[in-house]
Amino acid sequence: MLTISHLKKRFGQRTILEDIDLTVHQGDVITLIGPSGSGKTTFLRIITTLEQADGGHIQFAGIDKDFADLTKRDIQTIRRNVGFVFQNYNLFNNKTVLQNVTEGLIVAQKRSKAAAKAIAVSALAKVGLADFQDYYPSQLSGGQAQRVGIARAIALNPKVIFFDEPTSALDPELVTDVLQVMRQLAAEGMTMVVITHQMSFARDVSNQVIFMADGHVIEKGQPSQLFTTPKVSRTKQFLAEILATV
Amino acid sequence: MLTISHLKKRFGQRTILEDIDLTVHQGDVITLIGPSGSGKTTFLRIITTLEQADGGHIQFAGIDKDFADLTKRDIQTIRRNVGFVFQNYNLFNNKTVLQNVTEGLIVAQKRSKAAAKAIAVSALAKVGLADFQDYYPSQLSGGQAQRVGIARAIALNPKVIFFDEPTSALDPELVTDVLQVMRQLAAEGMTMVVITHQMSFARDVSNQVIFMADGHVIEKGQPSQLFTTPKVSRTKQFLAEILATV
Amino acid sequence: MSLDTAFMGQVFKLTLQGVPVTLKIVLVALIISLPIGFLFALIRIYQVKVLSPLVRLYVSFVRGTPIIAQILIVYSAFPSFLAQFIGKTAFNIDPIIYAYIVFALNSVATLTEVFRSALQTVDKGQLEAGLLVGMTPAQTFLRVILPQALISALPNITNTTLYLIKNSSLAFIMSVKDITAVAKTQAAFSYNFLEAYLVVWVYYLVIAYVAEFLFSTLTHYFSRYLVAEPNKNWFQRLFSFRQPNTAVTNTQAKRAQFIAKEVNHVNN
Amino acid sequence: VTTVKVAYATTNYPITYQNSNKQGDGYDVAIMKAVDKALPQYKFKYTGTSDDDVLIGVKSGKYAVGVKNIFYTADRAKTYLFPKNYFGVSDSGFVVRTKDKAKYDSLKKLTKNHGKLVPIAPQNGQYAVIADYNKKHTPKIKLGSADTFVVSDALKWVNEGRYDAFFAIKPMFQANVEKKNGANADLKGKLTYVTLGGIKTYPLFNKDQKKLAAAYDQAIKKIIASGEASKISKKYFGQDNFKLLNQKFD
Amino acid sequence: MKELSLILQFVQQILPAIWITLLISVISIGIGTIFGFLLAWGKMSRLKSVRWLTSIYVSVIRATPAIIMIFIVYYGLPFLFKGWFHLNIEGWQRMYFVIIALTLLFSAPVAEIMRSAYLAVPKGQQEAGLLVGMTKFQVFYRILLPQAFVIALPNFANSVINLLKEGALTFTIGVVDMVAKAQMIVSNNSGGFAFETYGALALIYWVISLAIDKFVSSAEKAYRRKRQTIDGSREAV
Ligand SMILES: Nc1ncnc2c1ncn2[C@@H]1O[C@H](COP(=O)(O)OP(=O)(O)OP(=O)(O)O)[C@@H](O)[C@H]1O
Ligand SMILES: Nc1ncnc2c1ncn2[C@@H]1O[C@H](COP(=O)(O)OP(=O)(O)OP(=O)(O)O)[C@@H](O)[C@H]1O
Ligand SMILES: [Mg+2]
Ligand SMILES: [Mg+2]
Repeated sequence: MLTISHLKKRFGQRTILEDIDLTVHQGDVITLIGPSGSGKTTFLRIITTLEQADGGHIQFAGIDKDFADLTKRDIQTIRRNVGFVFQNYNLFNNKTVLQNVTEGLIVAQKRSKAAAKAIAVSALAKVGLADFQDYYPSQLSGGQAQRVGIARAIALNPKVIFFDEPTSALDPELVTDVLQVMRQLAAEGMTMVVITHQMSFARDVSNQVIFMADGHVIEKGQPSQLFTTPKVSRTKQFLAEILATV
Repeated sequence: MLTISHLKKRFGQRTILEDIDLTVHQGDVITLIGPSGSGKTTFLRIITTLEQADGGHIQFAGIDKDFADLTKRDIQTIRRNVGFVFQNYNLFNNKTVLQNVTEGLIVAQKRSKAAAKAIAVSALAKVGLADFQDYYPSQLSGGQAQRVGIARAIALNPKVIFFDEPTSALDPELVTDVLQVMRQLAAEGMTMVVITHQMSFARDVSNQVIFMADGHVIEKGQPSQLFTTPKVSRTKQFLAEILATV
Repeated sequence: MSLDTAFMGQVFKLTLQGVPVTLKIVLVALIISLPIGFLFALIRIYQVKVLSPLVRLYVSFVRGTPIIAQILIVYSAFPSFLAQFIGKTAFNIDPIIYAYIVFALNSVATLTEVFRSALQTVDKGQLEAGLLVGMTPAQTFLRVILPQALISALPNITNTTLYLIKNSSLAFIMSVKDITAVAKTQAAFSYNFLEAYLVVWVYYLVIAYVAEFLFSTLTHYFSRYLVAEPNKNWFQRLFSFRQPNTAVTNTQAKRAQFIAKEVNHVNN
Repeated sequence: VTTVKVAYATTNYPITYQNSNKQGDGYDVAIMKAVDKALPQYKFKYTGTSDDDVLIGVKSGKYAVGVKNIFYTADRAKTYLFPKNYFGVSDSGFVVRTKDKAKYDSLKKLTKNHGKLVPIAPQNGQYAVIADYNKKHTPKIKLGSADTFVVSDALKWVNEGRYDAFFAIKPMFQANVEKKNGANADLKGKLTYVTLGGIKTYPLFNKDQKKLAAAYDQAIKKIIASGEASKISKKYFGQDNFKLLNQKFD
Repeated sequence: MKELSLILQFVQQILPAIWITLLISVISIGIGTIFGFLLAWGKMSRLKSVRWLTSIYVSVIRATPAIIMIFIVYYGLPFLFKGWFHLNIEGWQRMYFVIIALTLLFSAPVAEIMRSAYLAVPKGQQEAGLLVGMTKFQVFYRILLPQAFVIALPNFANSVINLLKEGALTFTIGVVDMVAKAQMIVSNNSGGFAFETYGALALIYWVISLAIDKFVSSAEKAYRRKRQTIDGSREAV
């Protein structure tokens, strides 16, 4: 459904991503793990067109082109078919919870206000925030804000949702709620690509784990395999470090 | 060395802290844990005079008074005898790493520039940042920034250092460095009061754990006792939740 | 020295007819210059090729030169130039049109700078989030970025507007009869200029106060999402003096925190 | 000896202005200097400033006397003390296109032929002259006002037909159009100045300066009678404006 | 060509007056900044009465046209001084009155600029300063001010350029700055060559404001170098 190949990215002189491939099938839940600075965020930002690639190919939503050849139209198509949940939520500060969710439906998808509202209400109910429609983002706790971010993404009914460390800005207590929502989404068959440091989530929910370091995919595999018997020593070392800080 | 009793704090109508007591002895490492919004931050901010109390008594650095009776002079005395490490570092943006550390020494403690620099250099060496003297805060990673925050606090040689979730703004990989520095400080006999969600730190390093919820101290005790056999069900529940999210 | 109060009363009444003219100049100049200033600010921020240096040149020139020199170009020279093409009809253009042009040109320059600094206070994430719910950049700017930028822009827009109100008296050079013009004309017969100026002052104070009030109401409107403070009605606000807005400080601190985090993020 | 503060406007060349030595100069100033000489009990001290400040300053008493090519009106006499005797004459007239000279060479003809008059700054004397004419005559001249503006533009405007007549003083026309290096020397021949007549000009006294005004009245009479004033007029205006008073102003 | 040489000639004539313009501006900006600073402080005061007074002051001054301000100061001030202090200041050089008027005019918008800049500095900076033992003033002076300064800079530059151009005010009471000089040149040419004269004036002002722009943008850049990442040093980290 989504295939990326030979993706390359440089910032100035530094190569951040080198020849990365990714294949996502319908219903996949893929987790990306790796040390800070390994290029995970940049990777997702390129797929979702927030950042330009320096080379590579994308196959998605009827598009089958090199990144360099993407037209404005293609870019718009990609944007309309992905959802993105940001690490620091990025809710529209000047819109209420409800408006945050309906905004894309009304403006981008040209739905009627009533239809948009119906969709938004059910999306908010799904993340347990039916009662918060008229709150502004500044009045929400981190966990609530992130769940609104998720509702905003799922309301658009995208082909795939990308999550960039959706829980890392949250107090530990609030993490549970958000993970709970994500688990449920996965169970419902939503296609997801998730950057996370929550190994429990990677282990329990995803069907593929990709370990990145220094702009390369070092190892990928099923979680049961990768967590218990990593093949590469770099992976082993990383997992040990993560587990030590609990 | 530091005794707080019957501390009370209201924000508007809401009571945030209700009759809190705390005794800190020389060399203690006390960890404060508890759910979000339970008043931990507010508690530390009151002790360090960043916030005003609505009642209670403090005994510290020769002062033995109700909070209401603190004079400007007392407040200054308290401030000069505590160190504080902020959750989001709060390094002086317009000063280099070295200047961040020497600032208090020169301006508040009236040391000579040379003396201040010598102290600062050794404090920075202690946190492993001897080579970063001339960097500005924006050029540091989170873990480095937080270690500068710690160096800034210890350079002042305070009677006690307060930490407000010193690692919660950090990526997991960076947490290790900061905790390492804190462990070392504890080992050297520094008196510390630490709000944290890192149960491993609370368990391994502190000699007393205080569990707060809803503005009350629910339970306190040695970590070995509190983590393994909590007496109150609220504590049990909290610990279970925290451990589940790993 | 005693003031001729009878004269002041008379001028006060007559000057009323200058009020709509002054207001027209201010409003038209603002209506033209606000969107253009916003656009120019975007051009500067995104360093659009060719246009960006042009905007920069424009701003420095217009901001840096006395208005009188600009009037000389627009009002004295331009119609004569125009007349070479369209004949004498060029001279029948209502001079207030030239006033609109001069003051709009001026405000565009200041507002470009105002918006430029204000836009930079909005988190980049807001734009990205807008794009990734499928909105076009233009839609995102209009619906998400602008309303947020306005909060920090409005105090400076207020400053600009107050300058504009005061400077609009220069329109009299172009024979436009604004408040100052009417008062000065009255004073010319009796040479009671001091009285005339005092009357003018009262008008400016009132107009400026109304402007300040409107802008502070707008500020409150656009920052409603920042605070959960009890809403004051318009009457309460009319007679209250703005308090130090700690709520704004807190959100700004929060935002700074995010930015700091992000910067560190990039650093790692 | 009493020191008297005399204010003059610095931008009314050649009537009141500041010369290259930064001293007050011009016809009005020269006359006041002659008056000063004739009055040993007074010593005049000159201050150059803006038109506005001359008027407000004299009214408030900051300056005792002000000069800036001032014409008499009844309204002004309520606020200020006008002396009995004038001290100069202003050669006022229209600048018109040479080819249309016949159509606009008097106030009456201007109205009759629907000529457009360049707007006048209300604080200038000419404004009151036209306003006064309009009070007494119909049909009226369309009198537009605008803040002090630039003469050479007005000349261009008349030449282009944007306006038909420009109410001005003769020395201005001479300096700009007739002089060899004048700013608008290119319009020489195309434009013509027609004198409408002479208007009396006065110094303006603060209301409390009755004694000074009386002393002035004595002195000025002699200065005019002796022909000294005519000489000064020739120096600054290139002609004896006092002769214009024999001519009817219309 | 002829025009160009005329403009240059006028530049030469106007230029000596630049010292008056600069002298007046620099002093007014200096004092006005301090004054604006106190006002900003007053507007954030805990005392309602102080807030109230400063707000009224700022509102009134911001709405006062330059010409009215100069008359109030020039005619009103001696009056007040005589009444209150029995001091005759009528003999003061007119320059002093210009400076007072400009200082007042400058202080009000600057107060607003400073207030908003101050509020934009994160609160944590102050708290961190207090907890290394600095007094409130020390924290303000050493930590908050330098940071607020950079935030305020672009808007501050706006106000400075506006002040420089307030020549109309200066000239109203006969102090000859560049604008006044230009007007007098036009007058002494019987109104001729206005285009060239004001062109020369505009040119001089443009150069000054370009210099100010340059200063502002290099100050911003220097600060950005501190605040944000230097690409080279990122590698080092
Ligand atoms: N706009 C940019 N300009 C220059 N370098 C950048 C930029 N964005 C990211 N980088 C660099 O690219 C590298 C990868 O960054 P990225 O944010 O993708 O890492 P990450 O794996 O998401 O790390 P983290 O776990 O900390 O979020 C880092 O070294 C970073 O410094
Ligand atoms: N300035 C303030 N005004 C009003 N209420 C406040 C203020 N600061 C804190 N509170 C409230 O006081 C309560 C305690 O906050 P505090 O920050 O002390 O909690 P905490 O235990 O540190 O939580 P966390 O783990 O999220 O940091 C919260 O409900 C918060 O909303
Ligand atoms: Mg990342
Ligand atoms: Mg806290």
